[in-house]
Amino acid sequence: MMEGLIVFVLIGFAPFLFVGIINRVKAIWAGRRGAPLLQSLYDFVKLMRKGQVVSGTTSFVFRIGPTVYLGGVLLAALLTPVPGAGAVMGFAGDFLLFAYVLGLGKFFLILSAMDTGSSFEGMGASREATFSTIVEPAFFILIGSLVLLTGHLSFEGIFQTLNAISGYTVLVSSLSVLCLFLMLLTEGARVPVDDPNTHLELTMIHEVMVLDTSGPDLAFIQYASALKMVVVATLMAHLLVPPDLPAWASTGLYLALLAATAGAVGAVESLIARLRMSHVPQFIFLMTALAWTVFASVLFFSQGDF
Amino acid sequence: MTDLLIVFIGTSMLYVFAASRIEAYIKTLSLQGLLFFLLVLADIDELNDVNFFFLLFETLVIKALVIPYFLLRVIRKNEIGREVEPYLSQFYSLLIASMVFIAGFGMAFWSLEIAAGIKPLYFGVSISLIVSSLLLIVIRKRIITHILIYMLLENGIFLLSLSVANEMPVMVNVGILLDLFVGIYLLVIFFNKIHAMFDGSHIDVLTELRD
Amino acid sequence: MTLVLAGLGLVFSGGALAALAKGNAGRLISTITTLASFLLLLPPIYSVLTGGETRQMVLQWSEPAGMVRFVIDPLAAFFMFIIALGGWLSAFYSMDYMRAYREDAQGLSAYYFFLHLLIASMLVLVIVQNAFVFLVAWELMSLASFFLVSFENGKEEVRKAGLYYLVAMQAGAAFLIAAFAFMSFKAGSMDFARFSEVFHQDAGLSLWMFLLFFVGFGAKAGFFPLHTWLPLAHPAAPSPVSAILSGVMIKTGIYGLLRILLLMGPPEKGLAMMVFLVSLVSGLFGVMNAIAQRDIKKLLAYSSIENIGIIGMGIGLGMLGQAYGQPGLTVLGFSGALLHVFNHFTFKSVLFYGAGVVYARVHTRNIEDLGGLIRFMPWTATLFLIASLAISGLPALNGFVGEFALYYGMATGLLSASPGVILLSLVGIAGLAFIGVMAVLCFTNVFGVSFLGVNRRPFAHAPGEASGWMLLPMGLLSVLIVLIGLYPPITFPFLQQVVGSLAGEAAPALRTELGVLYAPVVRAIGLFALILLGLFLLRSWMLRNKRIAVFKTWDCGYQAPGSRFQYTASSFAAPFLSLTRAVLPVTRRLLRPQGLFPEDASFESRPRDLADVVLFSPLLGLLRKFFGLFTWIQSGKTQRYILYGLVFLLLVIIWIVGGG
Amino acid sequence: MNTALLLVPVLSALVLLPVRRKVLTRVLLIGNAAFYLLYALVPVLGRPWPAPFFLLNGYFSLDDIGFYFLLILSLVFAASALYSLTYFKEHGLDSRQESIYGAAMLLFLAAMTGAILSAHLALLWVFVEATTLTSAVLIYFERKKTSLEATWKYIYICSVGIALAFVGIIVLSVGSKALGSLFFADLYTYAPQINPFWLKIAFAFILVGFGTKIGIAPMHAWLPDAHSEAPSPVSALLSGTLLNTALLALVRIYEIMTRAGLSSFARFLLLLTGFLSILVSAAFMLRLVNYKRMLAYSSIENMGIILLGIGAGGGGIFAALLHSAAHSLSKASLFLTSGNILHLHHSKEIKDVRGLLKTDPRTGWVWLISVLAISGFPPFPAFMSKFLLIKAFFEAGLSGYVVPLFLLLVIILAGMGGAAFDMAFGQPPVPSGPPVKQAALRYLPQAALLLVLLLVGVHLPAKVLDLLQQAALFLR
Repeated sequence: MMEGLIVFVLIGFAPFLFVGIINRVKAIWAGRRGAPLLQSLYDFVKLMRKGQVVSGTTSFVFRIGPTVYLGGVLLAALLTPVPGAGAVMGFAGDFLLFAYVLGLGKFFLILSAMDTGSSFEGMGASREATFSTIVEPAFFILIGSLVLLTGHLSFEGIFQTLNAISGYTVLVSSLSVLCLFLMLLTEGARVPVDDPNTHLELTMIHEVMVLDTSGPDLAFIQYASALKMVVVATLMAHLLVPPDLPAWASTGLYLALLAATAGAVGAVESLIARLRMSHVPQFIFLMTALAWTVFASVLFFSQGDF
Repeated sequence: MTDLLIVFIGTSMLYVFAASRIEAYIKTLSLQGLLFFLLVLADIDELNDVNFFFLLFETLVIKALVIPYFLLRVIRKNEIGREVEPYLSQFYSLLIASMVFIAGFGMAFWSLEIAAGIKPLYFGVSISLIVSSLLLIVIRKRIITHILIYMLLENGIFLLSLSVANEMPVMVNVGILLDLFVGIYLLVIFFNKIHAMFDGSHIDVLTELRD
Repeated sequence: MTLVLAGLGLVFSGGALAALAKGNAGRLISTITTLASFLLLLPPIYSVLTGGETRQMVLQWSEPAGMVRFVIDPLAAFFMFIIALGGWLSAFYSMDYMRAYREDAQGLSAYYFFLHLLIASMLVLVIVQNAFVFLVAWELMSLASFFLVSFENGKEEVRKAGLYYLVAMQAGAAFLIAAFAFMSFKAGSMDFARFSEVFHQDAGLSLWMFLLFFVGFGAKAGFFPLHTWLPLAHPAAPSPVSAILSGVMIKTGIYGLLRILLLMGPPEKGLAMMVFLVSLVSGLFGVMNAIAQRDIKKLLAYSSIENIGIIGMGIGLGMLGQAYGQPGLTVLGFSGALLHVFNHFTFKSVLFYGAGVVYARVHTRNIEDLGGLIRFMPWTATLFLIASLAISGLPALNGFVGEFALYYGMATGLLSASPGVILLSLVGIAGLAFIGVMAVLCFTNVFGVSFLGVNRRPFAHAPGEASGWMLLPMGLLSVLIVLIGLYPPITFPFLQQVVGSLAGEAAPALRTELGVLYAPVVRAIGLFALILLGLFLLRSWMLRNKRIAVFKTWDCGYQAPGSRFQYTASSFAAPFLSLTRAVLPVTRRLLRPQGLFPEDASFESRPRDLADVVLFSPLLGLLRKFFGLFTWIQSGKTQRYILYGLVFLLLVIIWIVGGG
Repeated sequence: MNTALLLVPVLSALVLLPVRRKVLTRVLLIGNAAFYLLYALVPVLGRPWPAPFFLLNGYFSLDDIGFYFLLILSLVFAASALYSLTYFKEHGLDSRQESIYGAAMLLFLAAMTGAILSAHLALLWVFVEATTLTSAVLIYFERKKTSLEATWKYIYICSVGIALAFVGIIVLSVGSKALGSLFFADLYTYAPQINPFWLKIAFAFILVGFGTKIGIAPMHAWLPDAHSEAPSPVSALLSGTLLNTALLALVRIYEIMTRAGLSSFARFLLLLTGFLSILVSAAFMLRLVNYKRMLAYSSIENMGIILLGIGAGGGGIFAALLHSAAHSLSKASLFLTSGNILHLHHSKEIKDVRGLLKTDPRTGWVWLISVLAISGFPPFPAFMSKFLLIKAFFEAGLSGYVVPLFLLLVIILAGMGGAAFDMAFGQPPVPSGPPVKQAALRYLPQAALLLVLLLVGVHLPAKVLDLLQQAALFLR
């Protein structure tokens, strides 16, 4: 019961806070005071209250797209275990469903972008689709190697046993964390992959896909993207939280890590410039490379005798 | 005596190589026929009478008289004079022919050694006849010449069969002769038509059909 | 068994009748007979699949066939179901689709005759247990499908495609004939039962035989690099035929492999790995090429290669399980493969039917010329969307169900002891994930470009919605897609026997195992449905009595946007293709704009098939060169002709004298 | 009765030549065909076929293999004779031409029958040569320049070849001097006593000689010309029966070799020539412009296949015999149909013929089905024979040959199929009106042949199977 409550609170607020922290860090870095932490929550509420302007060319796909997108992310969130609280649903092979519901959401996001018949949104959709073709395999390689390492087929099992195994796994965990961080930047459409507050459509990826979305739909999408980041960040945090802490401690540590991640994102955003579009694939490919490294080290570890 | 005849037959072949007038070939043909006749008369004894007389008839009448006369009429009708320049020049072909002829004698001696119950000289010469006529077929260009050479080939084979002296049943001989005769007849007919239809009776006019 | 015979007879005679009938009668007859035979076949199929005793019939036929056994075991029944259903649906779909060709009465007669012949021969070939009859059925199947592919034989390219198809099929069949001939020689009988004895006697034999069979059946199924006929044949054929080719016929290759496995027993480790890797490559290659295509049916053909690859991965996984003695792998692998066989049949048929509707209404297969069709044919679009989601393996639809089993199998493979399996499993997982996302890219592209946005070229006439004749098959299959997707366990009772027969001792646990495996998935999917429902309610509640203004698309301040401004399929795929250029040869023709006021500038790119570019075209070129060497033979010169014989004679004599 | 086989055609020809009446020609042609058909079919349809008989103190005999080829001969001849009637009408021949044609056909038939029946080696030779002479007249029948050229090449090359075969026979008699007889019966019984060296030489000569008639590479070069230039019904006979007859002659000699224990030597030569033939036809199949020549090359290929079967031995012989029937009937049907096509399009060029199915559906379908039949698709027997051939290869340990063989066969299918389908499918060159419908006799013979093939292919009747096995027993 308690766990469930925690999870729901998290899902409810963490995204807004996460984005808030990122923006605050950026602001401070830039010497500004910045918007209130929960600014994005206010935006969310405002957008939910608004009506809509829809393009005449669109069909029902455009209308259901954002909702399905959010739904996918929500289910993914429910599948993600929270340190100390666990997952609402966890089962052998849950990471498959996790990845695939995110994929489903992406599918509809892309379609609703194309539904407007705008060249910009088509461009964004194409980029989104292309980049995810690199992210997805890397994620599976990563989880696969963790499965190999821990011998468990569910997030929960993996994270329960992971840190318990030996100090050696610190290497694996840290590599994985780095890997997931790249995933976070890519999936969350942050610098250096994408710049959420650019003003030139031609350089956008995620933002340009939602040019025609407005009202609740836009709220859904923004919230979903934020939640997605939180979910990935949760996985990262889970790799670092030792399993044998008492629940409250691990949850607390987890929240701290979450904040830290947000801060890191903000820092990256303030320090690094956005990459040239043609260089983005290489950057994302780093993730694949890291994942393979993880696998190699794990394989070596599990087959230690040769 | 018989050996002399056979050598004559062989040399007549050389003459064909040397000569280039068609009529000369035909004369050679009938000469060979005559020689065969004498050969049969002089040498072949272990045949039964029917076959014997049949052979005499075949050599004298068909080979020496009828066919040569027939062919002579043809070339007279189509006024064909001489063989055109062959693929292989007279000189070299003669050279090769004589080699073949000598090789034939070699065959004869060899067959003497293996003693396969064949008449050595007949065998050797007939082989040389066959080979040299095949050679002629390949190098000569006139269609009529091909007919004549076909006859020479048949003569060679005839001599070969004599060398074995393994008697064929009469009806088989009749059949063979019939085939030969009809063959020549048809060849000539078609030759006439070719002569009428195509310009010139040169074998290379017949290269329409190819892939 | 009598039912089965009746069904077979009905299909065949139905074809003959339909061919003889005049006007619309033929189409009706075909629809009815195929449906009737499907219904006739259902009871035996059902009983066998759910554990009833296998039906058998023995027939004494003339030499060289000898004793012919017709056996309906679970494997046969499974494929029979697909064949019969697919056959009926295609016939039904043809009711309306083929009306467009009714001037060509003769062509239609041939069409129906061969359609039924195709169905009948496929049915025979899955139940027959006799090598010779199997080959006969196999060849008849190729022949019938050849005639169907070259239905529109007035067109040059269709004839070329048809010939290419026939020749490719014969080349494949050659391997089968060789293999079966050798087996029948070894076994001294044409009966499969004897074959399996021979297989079990020596393993080295079964290794080579399996390679032969793999090539033979692989050519039919369309494994890389033997797939080159698919992208030619499918676009050439009428859509119902493409559907049956892609949904059903290429599966006979899979059937053949499984049948051989069944006869051979546990395979060599190397073979298992080979099958797995070849399939993986096929999957990747197929979907990559699919992304590059503009012709919607060519695209679907390549995606068939991809799905055959996925199925093959399942088979390879099962074989790995057998080879390494890991029942878990075996069960999951074969279940995944079979599930995907059926699922691919469902959504690929829907997609081809949809493409058929588009072609029938807009008369083009080039998606660049389409767009905005969803407003003209909402039902077709929706069903097409469902199938696209399913084929991308996305959850809550049946595509995910099969792939989940595969993923899970490979994940368990990670836990195995041998490094080989571990490595393969991880490569497999990564590969399957890659295939999955590429499929997403591919099908968002094809659906988005052709059905969403606005039409890029003006349509000759406003395209209407598909008729009921066309919608019903699509709808029926879509229901299956959703049903299986939402509640996978309904398939298990039918899967149990088949997988059991393949997996051997691992069978009994199977059903419960799958049940345990999928129960939480079902729950999660249920939860997902609830979430979506909630969100939709929330959204509509929020939007209640709010103003929804309809305006033009955001044009970034540009005042005169035209429909040609939309992102094209090529540009959508471009960023991805630029990454995979190495394996996707493309011929580009660019006419640069010249001068201040360029007259005309154009750019066109045509994707080419790697296997064709690096393998088959060069081979054919070599062959032509080689045969070019023979042209001098037929020079027309009499003397030469004689010379050949003489030279040959001379050589032989020399050989003899030399003591040969 | 059996004597009649030879005498009837000869006599009717001799009657026909002086008495030049159209009616008589047709009556005699059909009559002979019917007589042969009856003679050959009655035993197959029930009564046991006549015991091997001898006539003219043993110069002629009819054994099982002979009977089998006689069966094929009578079937094809019947078809071709029937078709000839429409051929007469199509070309508006006068009574003289018709009677010449008829007489030549009948003599040709007699010559082939003689070759099949001969029990004596030299006699066999006589008849094989006779087939050349009689058929030459028919090949030239259309009196075109090209046909004249083809005829000349045919008659001259074959005569020279046959002459070589005779040399072979003499050499053989040298080897079997002690035996002093050229009756096959004696040759078989005393084969082991024949001097192997001479026997080999003899076989070489005879292979080249009769091989020229069979049309196997490298002695095949005349065949495409002759078969493509002859009138279609004659082409059917040449391809469907003459090749077989020469083949039977070779088979009879080959049997001597096997009995003399020289089979490995002979088999090598057969396999070699067989492969060469298939290779050559494959090489030209891809670049042909003339569909009758295409059919001719396919004949070369099929003869090659048959030789391979015989060379493989064992089950291969059965396969070879079956294939010879399959080839004869389907090839005859193809050549007859090519007559229809020629009549429709007045061109032998593949590129001029399109859309047969539209211009004349019956012709189109017959053409298509015959092509499928000869390309070895089930349910036609050629498929059976190919399968058995491959099996025989494995039995004989010739597995290495299987791959190249299949490669070549596929190439040939590509070439022939490509051409044939282009002709049958597609749009007619000239937009034609309603489909043409030619005289029934221009479809029926082919249909009948295909029907026979179909029956044999779907379910090999016990009687035919028995006959085939008996015939195959001839070569152990």
